[in-house]
Amino acid sequence: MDQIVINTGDTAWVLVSSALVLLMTPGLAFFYGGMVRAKSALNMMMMSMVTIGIVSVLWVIYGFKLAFGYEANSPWYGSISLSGLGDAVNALANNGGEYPIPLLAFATFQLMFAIITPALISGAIADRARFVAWGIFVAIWVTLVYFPVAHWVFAFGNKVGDTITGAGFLAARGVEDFAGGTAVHINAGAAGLALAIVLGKRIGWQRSPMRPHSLPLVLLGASLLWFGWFGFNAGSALGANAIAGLALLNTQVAAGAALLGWILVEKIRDGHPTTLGAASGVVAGLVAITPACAFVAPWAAVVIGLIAGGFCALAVGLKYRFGFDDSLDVVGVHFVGGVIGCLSIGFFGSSAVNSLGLDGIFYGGGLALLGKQALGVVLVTFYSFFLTLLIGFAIEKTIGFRVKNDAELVGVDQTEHAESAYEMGGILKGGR
Amino acid sequence: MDQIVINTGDTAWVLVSSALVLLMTPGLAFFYGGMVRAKSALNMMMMSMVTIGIVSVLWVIYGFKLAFGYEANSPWYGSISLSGLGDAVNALANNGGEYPIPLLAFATFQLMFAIITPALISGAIADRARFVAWGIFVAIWVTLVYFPVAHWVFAFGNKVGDTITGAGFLAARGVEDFAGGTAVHINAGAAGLALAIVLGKRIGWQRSPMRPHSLPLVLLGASLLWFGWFGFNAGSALGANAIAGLALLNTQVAAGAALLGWILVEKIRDGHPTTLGAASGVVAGLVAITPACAFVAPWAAVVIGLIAGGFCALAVGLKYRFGFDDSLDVVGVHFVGGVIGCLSIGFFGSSAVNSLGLDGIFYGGGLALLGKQALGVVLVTFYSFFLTLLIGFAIEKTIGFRVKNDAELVGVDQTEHAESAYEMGGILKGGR
Amino acid sequence: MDQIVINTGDTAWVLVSSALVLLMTPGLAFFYGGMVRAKSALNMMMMSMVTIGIVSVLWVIYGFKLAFGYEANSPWYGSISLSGLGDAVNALANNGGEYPIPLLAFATFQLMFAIITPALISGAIADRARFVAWGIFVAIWVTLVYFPVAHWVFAFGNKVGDTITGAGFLAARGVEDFAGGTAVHINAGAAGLALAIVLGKRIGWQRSPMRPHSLPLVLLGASLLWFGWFGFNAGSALGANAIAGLALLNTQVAAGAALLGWILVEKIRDGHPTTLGAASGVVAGLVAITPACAFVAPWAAVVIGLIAGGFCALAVGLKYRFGFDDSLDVVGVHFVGGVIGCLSIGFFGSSAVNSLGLDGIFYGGGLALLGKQALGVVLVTFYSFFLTLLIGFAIEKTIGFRVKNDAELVGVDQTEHAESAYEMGGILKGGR
Amino acid sequence: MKLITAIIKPGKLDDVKAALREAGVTGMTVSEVSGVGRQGGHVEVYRGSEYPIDLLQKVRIEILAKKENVDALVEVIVKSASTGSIGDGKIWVTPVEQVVRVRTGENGENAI
Amino acid sequence: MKLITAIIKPGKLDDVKAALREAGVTGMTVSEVSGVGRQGGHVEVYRGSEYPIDLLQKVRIEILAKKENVDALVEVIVKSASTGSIGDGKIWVTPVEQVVRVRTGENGENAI
Amino acid sequence: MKLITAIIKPGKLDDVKAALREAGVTGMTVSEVSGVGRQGGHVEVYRGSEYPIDLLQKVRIEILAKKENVDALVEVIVKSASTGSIGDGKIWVTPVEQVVRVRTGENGENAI
Ligand SMILES: Nc1ncnc2c1ncn2[C@@H]1O[C@H](COP(=O)(O)OP(=O)(O)O)[C@@H](O)[C@H]1O
Ligand SMILES: Nc1ncnc2c1ncn2[C@@H]1O[C@H](COP(=O)(O)OP(=O)(O)O)[C@@H](O)[C@H]1O
Ligand SMILES: Nc1ncnc2c1ncn2[C@@H]1O[C@H](COP(=O)(O)OP(=O)(O)O)[C@@H](O)[C@H]1O
Repeated sequence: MDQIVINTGDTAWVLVSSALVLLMTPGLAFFYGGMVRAKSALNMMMMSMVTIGIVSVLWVIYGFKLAFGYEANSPWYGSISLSGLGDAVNALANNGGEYPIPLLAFATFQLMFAIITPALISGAIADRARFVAWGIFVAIWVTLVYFPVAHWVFAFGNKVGDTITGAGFLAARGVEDFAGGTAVHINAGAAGLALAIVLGKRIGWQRSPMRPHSLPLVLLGASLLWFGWFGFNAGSALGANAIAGLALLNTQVAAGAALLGWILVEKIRDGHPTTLGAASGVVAGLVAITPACAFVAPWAAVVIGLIAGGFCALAVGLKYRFGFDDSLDVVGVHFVGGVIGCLSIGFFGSSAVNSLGLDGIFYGGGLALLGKQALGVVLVTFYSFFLTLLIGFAIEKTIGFRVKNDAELVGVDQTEHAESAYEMGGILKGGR
Repeated sequence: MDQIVINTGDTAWVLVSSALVLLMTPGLAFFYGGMVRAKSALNMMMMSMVTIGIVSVLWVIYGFKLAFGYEANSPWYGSISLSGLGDAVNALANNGGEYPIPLLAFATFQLMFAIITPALISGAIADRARFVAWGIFVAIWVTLVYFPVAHWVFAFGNKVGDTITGAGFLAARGVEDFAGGTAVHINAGAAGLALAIVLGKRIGWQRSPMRPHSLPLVLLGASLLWFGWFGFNAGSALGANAIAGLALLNTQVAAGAALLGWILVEKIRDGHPTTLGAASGVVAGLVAITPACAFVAPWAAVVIGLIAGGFCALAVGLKYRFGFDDSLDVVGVHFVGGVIGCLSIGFFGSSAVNSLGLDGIFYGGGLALLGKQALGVVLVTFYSFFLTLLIGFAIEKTIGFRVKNDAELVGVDQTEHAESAYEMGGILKGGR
Repeated sequence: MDQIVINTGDTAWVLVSSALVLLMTPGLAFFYGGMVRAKSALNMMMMSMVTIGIVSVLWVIYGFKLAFGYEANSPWYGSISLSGLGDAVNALANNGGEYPIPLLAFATFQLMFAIITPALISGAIADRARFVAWGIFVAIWVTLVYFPVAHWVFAFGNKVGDTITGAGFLAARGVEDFAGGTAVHINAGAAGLALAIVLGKRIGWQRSPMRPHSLPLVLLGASLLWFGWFGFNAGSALGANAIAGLALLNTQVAAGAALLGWILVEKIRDGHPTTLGAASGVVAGLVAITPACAFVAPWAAVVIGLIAGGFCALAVGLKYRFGFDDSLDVVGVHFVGGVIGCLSIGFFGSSAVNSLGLDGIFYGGGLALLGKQALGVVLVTFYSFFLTLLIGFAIEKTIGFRVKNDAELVGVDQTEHAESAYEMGGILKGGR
Repeated sequence: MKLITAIIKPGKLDDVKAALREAGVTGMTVSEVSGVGRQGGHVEVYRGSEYPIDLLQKVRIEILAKKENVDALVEVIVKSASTGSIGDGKIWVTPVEQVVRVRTGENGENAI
Repeated sequence: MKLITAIIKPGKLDDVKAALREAGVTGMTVSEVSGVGRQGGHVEVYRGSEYPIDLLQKVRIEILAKKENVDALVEVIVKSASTGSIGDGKIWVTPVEQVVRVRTGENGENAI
Repeated sequence: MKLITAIIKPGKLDDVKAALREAGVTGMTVSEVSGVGRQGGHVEVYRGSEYPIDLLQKVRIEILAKKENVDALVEVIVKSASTGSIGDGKIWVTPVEQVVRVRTGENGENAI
C-alpha cells in the first residue's frame, strides 16, 4: 500500500455517511416496531438494537478482516485472522482503487452495512422469536453469511501495480452493485424467507387482525431510513465527488417515485392510498435504487422507483398465497426490491453517466450486463437462503428459536423483556 | 461554462446539506401531524409525504430547468424544457458564481427546497382536504408558483466573462434572501392563506377544542426541522466556508432566542410557558433568520430571533380576529416570520460580516436595502396569494378540494386513507 | 493569529458535527421524556429545550469568551468581556494548534457542548422542578460552572511562536479528555447529585411505581444521542482526519459493547434483558468513550464499553441505598460512566494510535497518566458538586425550586405548562 | 335512587353535558366504550389486507338520580343526543340501593 | 329486561362476539377494564427496579337482553369465553327497569 | 349478591386495593373513567387558545360481594379513598341476580 495523502473532503463525507448509516438501524427498529402490535413492539426494536451491539464487537475482533482482508487471496472470503484495527490507524484503504480516506473511516462505514443487514431479517419473525436465540443467530449469521457475501460483492482487492489480490467473486466479475442490492437486500430477503419458514406462522395469522400499532412510528422509521440511505448510497462513492452527487439525486427521486408507485397501486386496487403504503413504497424504492444508484441516469431512477413501488405493493400479498408468515414483508420489499434493482442495471446501466459502469440493454450494451447481474442475484439468493435455513433449524432444534404459545399470546415484550412499551397517562398500571 | 475542479470539502457539505433538508419535510410532517387531532394525523403527514414524491419526479422532468435554466434569459422563469439531468453529471453548476461542486449535488439540494415549500402550505388546511385534490394542487402549484419564484430569487444566472444571462428578477436587483425567506416562507404563507380561504373553516372551529394530539411528536418535528435547517441555511453557502459558519451560528442562536421570545410572551400573557409555544418559537426563529442568516452579525440574529418569537406568538391569534381557519398557523408563523426576516436585513444587514451583502439602516446604509427587501416581500406575496387562490378555486369547483362533512367528523384518516394512526395496546380494535 | 487558509473538508466536518451535537439535546429530551410518567413528560422535555435557548443567547453575549478567550491569560477562566462573535467572521480559530476552520464554526460547535451539559442535569430532578427556577438555574450554572470548566479542559490557549497564553488548567497539564468526559459528563453528574439533594425525593419515591411512559420515545432519544455523538466525539478532532476516523469507530463499538454489557448484567441479575437497559447501556458506553475515543485502540474501546455498560447497570441501584432521588440516574450513568472513561485512558491510552496521547499502564506508560486523569476527575467533581449545591440552595431559599405537592401529584405538565402530552384519539378530553 | 346509563355518540357528549347541566344535573361519570349494533363499522386496509373494524367509538354516561327525576332526565338525554341516524345509542335505568359520598361518608339521596 | 355484564379475557373477544351473533344478539357495548383476581399478575423491571403489575387486561361486555334469553346467553358466553385457565372472568346479571333507544325514543324491549 | 361500584381518585387506587385485600376481597374489576362534579376542572392553553378540561380522571372499581359484606366493604372504601377534598368520589350499590364464573360455569356466591 502506498501512503496516500488523506483528502479531508472525501473523509468528511465518509465520516458523515457512517453516522447516517448507523442511524438507519434504529430507523429500521421504528419502521418495524410501529408495524407490530403494541404488545411486541419493544421486542421488535430490541432485535435491531442488539444486532448493533453484537456485530460491532465481532467486527473489531475478526469481521472486518473476514470481509475485506485480501491476504488469503480468496474470491469467497477475506482473511481469517484478527481484524487488528487498532494497529492501522494511519494506514489507508486500498480496496482496488485509491481512496484517500483513513482506513478506520472505511472500516466504520462498512461496519454499519454489516449491522443493518441482519437487522433487516428480523421483520420476518415478528412477535414470536426468543431474544437469546436471535442474538445467537445474528452472531452466526454475520460470520457465515454476511461477512463472506460482503467479500464477494464489496471487496475489490489489493492492487499492487497491475495485480489485484483478494478481490471478491462478484466484484472481480464486474457484477454491478453499487451499495448492496445483493449483499444487503437480497441477502436479508432470502434469509428472512428461510427464518419465516423455520419459525412458522404466528397464532391467529390470517384470521386475527394484526394491525400496526403506531403509523407515526412507522413513518418516523421510514424517514430516518430515507435520510440515512443518502449515506448508504451516496456514501458508497467513498468520496465527495460527481458520482456521489449522481447517487444522491437518484436515491431521492427513486424513493419519491416508489412512494407514488405504491400508493397508486393501492388507490386503484383498494380505493385508498395509505400511510403504510407510502412508507413501504419509500423503502421499496430505496432498496431498488441501492445497487443502481451510481450506474443509471436520474430519469431511469424515476422509472426504477415507480416499478419497484408498484411491484412490491403487489408482491407483499404473495405470502398469503404461499402460506409463509413473513410478518413485515422482508421478502416482498427487500428481496423483490433488491432483485428489481439489480436486474434494472442490466437495462438502464449507462456508461455515459458513470464511466466505470457498462451499458445496459437500453443503451445498446446487449444482454451481457444483465447476465452478470442475474448471476449475482442467483448466487446470493441460494447461498443465503439455504445457509440461513440450516442455521435457523440448528438453533430451533437445540435451544429453540420460537417462544411458547402463552408468551406469544400475552406478548413477547412482557415475557422476553419484562416491560411494556407504553404507559399512557395510565392510571391503571402505575402511571399515576 | 468552464470546467472547474470539484472541491471535495464544498461538495461534502452540499451533499450533507441535501440530506439534512430532505429530513425537514418528514420533520414538518411530524410537527404538523402532532398538532392535529389523532383522527386526522395520518392525513396531515401524508400531505407532506406525497409532496416529496410528486415534486421529486417533476423536478427531474422539467422542474430544475424551469427554476434554474438560463437559456431563455428571462427574469421570470428558467427554461421551458426537459431538465436533462442525466446528461450533465460531470458538468458544474455556475449560477452566477463558480461553485466547485457537482451539478447534481446542486440540483438535489435545490430539489429539497422545492419539496418543503408546498408541504408547508398543508398546515393551513388540516383535517379537511381531499388527498387526491391535494396531490393535484401540489403538481400545479410548484409548476406555476414555486419554480418561477425560485428563479426570481435563487437563479443568479450564467456568467460568461462579464455577461450574466438568465438571472432572476429579484436576484438581479440585489434583493437579499440567503436561503429563502421570500421564495419559501412568504410564498408558502401567502399560499396557505389563500387555501384556508378556499377550503373554509372546519366544522366546530372556534367552538370545539381542537387540541394537539401528541406534543412529543410536535417537538420531534420541530427538532428535526431545526437540525435540517442547518443544511437549509448554512448549506445555502454552497460550500464549507466562513459564510457557512456565520449562517450556522446565526441559525442556532436565532432559533434559541425565538424559543425564549415566544414563551416569554406566553408567560406574561397566559401565565404559562408551553411546549407548543417553545416548538413554535423555534420554527418562527428559523423562518425569520432564513433570509438573513448570512448577512447579519450573531448579536443581530439574537435580536431577530427574539422579535420573531414574540411577534409570531401574538400573530397566531389574528386568525380568530379575521375569521379564517389557517389551522396550524402557516400565516402566523411562516408568512409573518418570513416578512420579519426579510425586512430585518434592511436594518441589520452588515457588509462587515459578509462582503457580498449591503449595509442596512443600523450600519449606515440608509433605506436603500430596506426598499429592495420590501419589493421582494410584496412581489412574492401578491403573486403567490392570487395565483394560489385561482388554482385552489379551480380545483374546488372542478373535482372538489374539501371532504364531505361526514368524513370530517369521522376523521379523514379513516375516509381518505382507511387507516388509524394508533392502536395502543388496544384490546378493542384488533390490537390484541 | 496567523491567517490560515480554510480547509473545506475540515470545515465541512465541523459544520456537520455542530448540527449533530445540536440534535443531541432534543435527543436527550426524548430519552428523558420517555422515562418519566406521561403527566410530566412535557416538563421534562421543556427543561432541555429552554436550555438551548438560554445558553445560545448567553454564548453570543459573553459565554464564548468566558470559555475560550485567552486575553486574561488565566488557567481558570477565559476572558470576561463580550464575545464579539460578529466581528470575527473571517478570523481563524487558534486554540493552541492551527485548525483551518472558520472561527464561527468552532464557536458553534462548542456552543452545542455548553447546551447539552446543563440539559443533562435535568434528569436528576424529574417531575418536581419549577420551570422558571430551572431557567434561572441554567443561566447561573453555565456562567459559574460550565464556562470556566470548559476553559480548564478545552482551551488550549493562543499560540504565538512557542508561547501559549490562556491555556486551561487541565489542558495545560496534559489531562487527556478528548471530547468532554470531565467538562461535560462528570460535571453534569456531580451537579445532578447536588440538585437531587437540594430538591429532595419525589412524593411516593420507592413506594409507587414510576414507570417510563414510552419506551419507544426513550429508544428514539438514545438513537438520536448515538447519532449525534459521532459529531460530539469524532467532531472534536476539529477536522476530517485519521484521528476523527479513530474516534468514530471507537464511539460506535464502545456504545455497542456497552449495550451488550448492560443487558448481560440484567439477564444474569433480573432474568430479562430490557429495552430500557439497552438504551441506557448505549448512553453509558457513549459517555465512557467520550474522553477516551481518540486515545485508545478499538479493541480497548470494546473493553471500556463492556465495563461501562456493566458497571453503570449496577451503579443505578445505588441511589436507593444512599437515599437520594436522582430520578433518571444522571449520577449512575453520566458521573459513573464519565469517571470510568477518564480513568480508563490511564490504562488503555496508547501513543501508537494517537501520537498526541501518552501511553497508559497497559502500554508501559506507568501511573503518570492515570494520576493526571484522577486529578481532572477530582477537581471537576468537587468544583461542580459544591458550587451547584450552593446555587441550588440559593434558588430554593429565595424563589423556590420545587413545585407544591399538589402540582407534583397532578403532574407538572398541567401546573407548569397548562398542557398535556397526549390526547390519543381521545373522545373524552376534546380530541373528537 | 336510580342509575341512568346512556351510550351515545362521542360527538354528542358536549351537547348532552350542556343539556344535563341545564336540567340541574351537576355530577356524572363518563367513560369510553365501543359499541356493536345495527350501525355498520368500517374497513381499514394495511398493505392490502383488510381489517374490518366493527366496534365503534361511543361514550358511556352514568348518572345517579332520584327516582322522580329519572324520566325527565332520560327525556333530556334522548333529545340532546339524538341525530336521527343509526347508532345514536341506548339508555337504560337500573335500581340503586345505596349511594355514599366518599369525601364525607354521607349516605342516600344527599350523596348524589 | 336484564343487563348481562361479562368480564372476559381480551383474546376471547372475537370468539364471544361471534357466538353471541350466532345466538341472535345484534347489539352490545364493549369496554377495556383491568381485573384483579386469583390470576396472578406479572412483574416488570426498569433499570433493576421491580414493578409488580397486578392489574390484568380484561374486556367488559354489556348486553341488554330480554329476561327469557338471559340464561341461554350466559351459557353462550361461558362456552365461548372459557379457556379453562384461571382468570377467564365473571358474568353477572342485573335488573333493568327501562331501556330507551336514543334515535327514536322507543321504549322497552323494542329498544334493545 | 350485590355489586359495589366506587368512583375514586386515581391516586387512591393503591390504598383502596390494599384496604380491600385486607378486608378479604380477592377480586375486583377496575377501569378508567372521567368525572364531572363539583370539583372544578382545569384550563389548558395551546398557542394562546384556552381549552377548558372539565372531565377529571377517576378510577372506577367494581366489586361483586355477598349481601352481608356490603356495608363493611363500603365503609372500607370510604375510609381508604377519602382525602377530605372535593372530588373524592361516589360509591353505589346495585342488586345482582346472578353471578357465573366463566372458567368453571359455577353459579351464585361461589362464583364471586
Ligand atoms: N343489546 C344491547 N346491549 C348493550 N348495548 C347495546 C345493545 N344494542 C345496542 N347497544 C349499544 O347502542 C349502540 C347503538 O346501537 P345501534 O344498534 O348501532 O343503533 P340504534 O340504537 O340507533 O338502532 C351500540 O353501538 C351499542 O353500544
Ligand atoms: N369479586 C369480584 N368483583 C368484580 N370482579 C371480579 C371479582 N372477582 C373477579 N373479578 C373479575 O374477574 C376476573 C377473573 O377473576 P379470577 O379470580 O382471576 O379468575 P377466575 O374467575 O377464573 O377464578 C378478574 O380479573 C376480575 O376482572
Ligand atoms: N350524580 C352522579 N352520578 C354519577 N357520578 C357522579 C355523580 N356525581 C358525582 N359523580 C362522580 O363522583 C365524582 C366526584 O364528585 P364531586 O361532586 O366532584 O365531588 P364530591 O363527591 O366530593 O362532592 C365525579 O367526578 C363523578 O365521577
